[in-house]
Amino acid sequence: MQQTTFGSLEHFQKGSIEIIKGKAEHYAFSNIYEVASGAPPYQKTVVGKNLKFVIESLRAEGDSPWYAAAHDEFVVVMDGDVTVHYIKPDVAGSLAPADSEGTYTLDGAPQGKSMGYVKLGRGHQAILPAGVAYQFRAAKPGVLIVQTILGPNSVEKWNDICLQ
Amino acid sequence: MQQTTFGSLEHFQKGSIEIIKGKAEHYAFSNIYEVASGAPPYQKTVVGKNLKFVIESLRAEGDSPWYAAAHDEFVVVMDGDVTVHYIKPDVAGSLAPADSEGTYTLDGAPQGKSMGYVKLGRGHQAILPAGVAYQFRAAKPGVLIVQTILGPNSVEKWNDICLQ
Amino acid sequence: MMDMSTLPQNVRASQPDAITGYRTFQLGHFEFSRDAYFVTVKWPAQGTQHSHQMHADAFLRAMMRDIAWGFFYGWVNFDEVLGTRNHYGKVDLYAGSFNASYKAAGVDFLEQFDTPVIMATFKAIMKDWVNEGFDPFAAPEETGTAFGAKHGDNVAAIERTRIATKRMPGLEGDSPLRDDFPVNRQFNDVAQDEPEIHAEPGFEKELHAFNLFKYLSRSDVTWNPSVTSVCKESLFCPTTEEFVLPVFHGNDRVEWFLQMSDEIVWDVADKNTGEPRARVTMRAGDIAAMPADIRHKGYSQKRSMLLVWENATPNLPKRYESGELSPYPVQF
Amino acid sequence: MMDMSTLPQNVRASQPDAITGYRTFQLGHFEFSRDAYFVTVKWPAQGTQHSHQMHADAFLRAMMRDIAWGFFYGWVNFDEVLGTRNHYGKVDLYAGSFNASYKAAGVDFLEQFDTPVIMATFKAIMKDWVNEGFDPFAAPEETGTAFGAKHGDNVAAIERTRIATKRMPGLEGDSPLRDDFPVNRQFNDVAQDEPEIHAEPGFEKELHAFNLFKYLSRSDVTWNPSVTSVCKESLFCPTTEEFVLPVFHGNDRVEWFLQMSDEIVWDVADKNTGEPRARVTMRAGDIAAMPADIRHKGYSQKRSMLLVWENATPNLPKRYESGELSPYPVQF
Ligand SMILES: [Fe+3]
Ligand SMILES: [Fe+3]
Repeated sequence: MQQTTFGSLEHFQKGSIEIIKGKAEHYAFSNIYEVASGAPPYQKTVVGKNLKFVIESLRAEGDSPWYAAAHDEFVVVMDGDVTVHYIKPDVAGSLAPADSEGTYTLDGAPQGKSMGYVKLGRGHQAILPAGVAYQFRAAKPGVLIVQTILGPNSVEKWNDICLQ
Repeated sequence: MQQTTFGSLEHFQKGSIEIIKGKAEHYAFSNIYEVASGAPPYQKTVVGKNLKFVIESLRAEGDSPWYAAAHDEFVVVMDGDVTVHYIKPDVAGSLAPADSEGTYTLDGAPQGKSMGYVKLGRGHQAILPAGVAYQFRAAKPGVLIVQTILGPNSVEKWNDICLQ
Repeated sequence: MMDMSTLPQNVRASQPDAITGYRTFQLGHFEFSRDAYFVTVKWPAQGTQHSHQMHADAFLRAMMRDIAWGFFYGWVNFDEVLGTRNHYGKVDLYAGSFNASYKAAGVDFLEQFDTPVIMATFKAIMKDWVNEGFDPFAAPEETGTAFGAKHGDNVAAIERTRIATKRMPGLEGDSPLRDDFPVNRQFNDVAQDEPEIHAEPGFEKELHAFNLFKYLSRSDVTWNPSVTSVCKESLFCPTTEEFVLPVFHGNDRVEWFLQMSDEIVWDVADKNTGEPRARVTMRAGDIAAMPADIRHKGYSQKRSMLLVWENATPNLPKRYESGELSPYPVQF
Repeated sequence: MMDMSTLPQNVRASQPDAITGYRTFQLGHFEFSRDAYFVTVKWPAQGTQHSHQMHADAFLRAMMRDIAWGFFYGWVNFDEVLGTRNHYGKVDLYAGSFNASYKAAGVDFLEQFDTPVIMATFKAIMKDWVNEGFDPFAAPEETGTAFGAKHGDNVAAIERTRIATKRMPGLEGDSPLRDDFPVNRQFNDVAQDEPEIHAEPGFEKELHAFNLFKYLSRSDVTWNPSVTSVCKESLFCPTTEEFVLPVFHGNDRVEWFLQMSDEIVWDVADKNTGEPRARVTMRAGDIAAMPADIRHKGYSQKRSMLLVWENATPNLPKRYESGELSPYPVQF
């Protein structure tokens, strides 16, 4: 059997585009590991954008800020081990403006009740439920992708990351 | 197993051409059974022509004239039973002009030695050797194809036989 | 053998052929027939009948996806000639309509059907034409042949349905995980551990995590995305891919791919003409957009994990077609 | 596993890949590699590298014909991109050169090789890439799979040679009949009687006849013509056909087909651009020309007998190319 090949911060092999007609930029082709390897911890770098919806690549390293969104978000650990801690705020809907979209950064841990935590390894996916505060913690560098909506903390730097 | 389908004078199903670009005539598409069914006995109707080379379709019925050519020809029985009789002329090269091409019709059986005969059924092929006289005999109607060169007895009537 | 009386009302089919055992189907002005090796499609154009032939295995794999995906987003090209276009409630069936040469020669043909009608016909075709031992969802190494005269059927294989997920598999009331499925032979080395969930009392139903790679390693189909997370109209639809995508998908919106493991090469062509545009090689961690004006077909020499990311926002086809939205998702 | 030391001098190949077991071959600026399912061909164009992918079975079937036919007459298109053109002593290998889209985009590439060099490389590729159990000459029902990592080889199958006939098989000193071969499973109903030859004493070696249909029923290969009668440069090259012609043959002269049994459908396309021209359905007794300006690919759902008729007159390619000869054999 051929081995299954996953990427990692340490080891990834970016693919390529052979253009017959058109431009490489049309494909907005980047690599989440490469992006994470060149980013500061927990920079929410947009690597996929479909109108307002985004996929962000995050370098997990140490503790992230506390985040929250008014809608469900999802995280998949693509490299390393990451723990996600959750706090239910005392006042429901107090963390991100009602009907807002995207991830909000909180000023430290919010007032509320600890909901517990999940320990994620490579390939593990967790829900980041609407209205709940969450924090990523990683003892060693890793890579996350987050499914969310373009928000105040999303960073777009397509020119730096895409094949051209 | 699906049955193998051969054609016959009695039963043939001509195919077709779907033109996307160009003309049906470019394919000079006919059917050897259809041609033989509409032809007098032993008319050497040209159904394939590649520069000077031809394939002729013949309706075998009764005795043919005696033929000869200065080069090898070949016959394949495509329907029916056909006997081919051969005569080696006393004077070698006397039947068809030296270096001539195509089938010559002889004025009856030539002076010479009987070489014998072959009895052919459907799918059987016989050589019609250079310089030798031969005659087809068929008790019932059948179909032959002859591989030869365009000659004095070849009949071309593409307009009548081809899909258009 | 399927009894005529079991054919749905809207489906027009012949009696089984005496030699091959297969029925011939009529759908509008189209005719579909198959024999030992091939499927032949016929349609009228320029006052006469035109036809096109596909290998039976390729045709059945393509039609299976079209059914399973509910005609999906936009264009499902079975090959360079035949395909469907989804209008969500109605579906176009076409021959040559998105092929520059057929178009130029005027031998193309397109007919629109109500979705239930074309769906019923496609399902009846699959039921009649898929033989025992052939699984159109499986990789070539995992299935018997599609060829030969009619022998038996494989209803279980073709009636698998795509799993609908509301938020995330494994949440209460949501779609199930795949723990009962075996690990695929090509993912034997994929870790089967599960995340640790340490929920405080009362939050057991709110915290949730699962091993997505394990889940994918247990997929029993290829090239058949199913939803694993829903962020409003943003849908993660990962899938496991081996051999070749049986269709050339032309999307009516932008679609994204994130290659989660191994490698897929994509042939990209113009959506309307079929002319080649690019070849995109994606390896683990690569993410790229498939613009809204192309069609794409993937090749995965080893079974791989692909995250297909779709946008289910209503009315996107019109917004792209009108030019309101650029076919390219990002300008830089 | 083939030892490097056994590679012919002119053949450039890598060591076997650690994962798949297959070698990668270089021929001029072309690179050929294969994996479990696909063959990938790479070439330079516009200052960068372009590539194209084929299913391994289709590629091996096509290359097998190209070798067995000695590059045949004119163009042997493996598919719509890759192919060879015979210059009789030299051979062009090309990618996209006879594909309107590749040409227009300028990503086509053509390189000429001495025939022995390209032949040696093609044979070395087949020797390395054809696995045990796969016969590229056989119909799908008669062979195992071409797919998977390297396992064994099938040298016996790929080293069959085309039989050369001077006048007619079975004549003294000429090619043998096939009485030792078994009747193919699809021709079990073909009569096996032989003509009666009643030669007068002394003429035993001059009179000759045989059962051509019996001879064809015992062919162990598909889509591989061999000569059964020679009238000067007029060659009858009958063959038995099942499934699909693995190449899209573009002739450098007019070629004729006489369908001897059953049915073949031909897709006909422009020789230079690949654009579709016609579909020709030929049934038993039908005879038709393939003009000198097209390429053709046949489909035979049941094994059938096809008489391919070739014209070996020297210098025909130049005479057709110059316009001296019409691409259409008959004007009417
Ligand atoms: Fe797609
Ligand atoms: Fe040919």
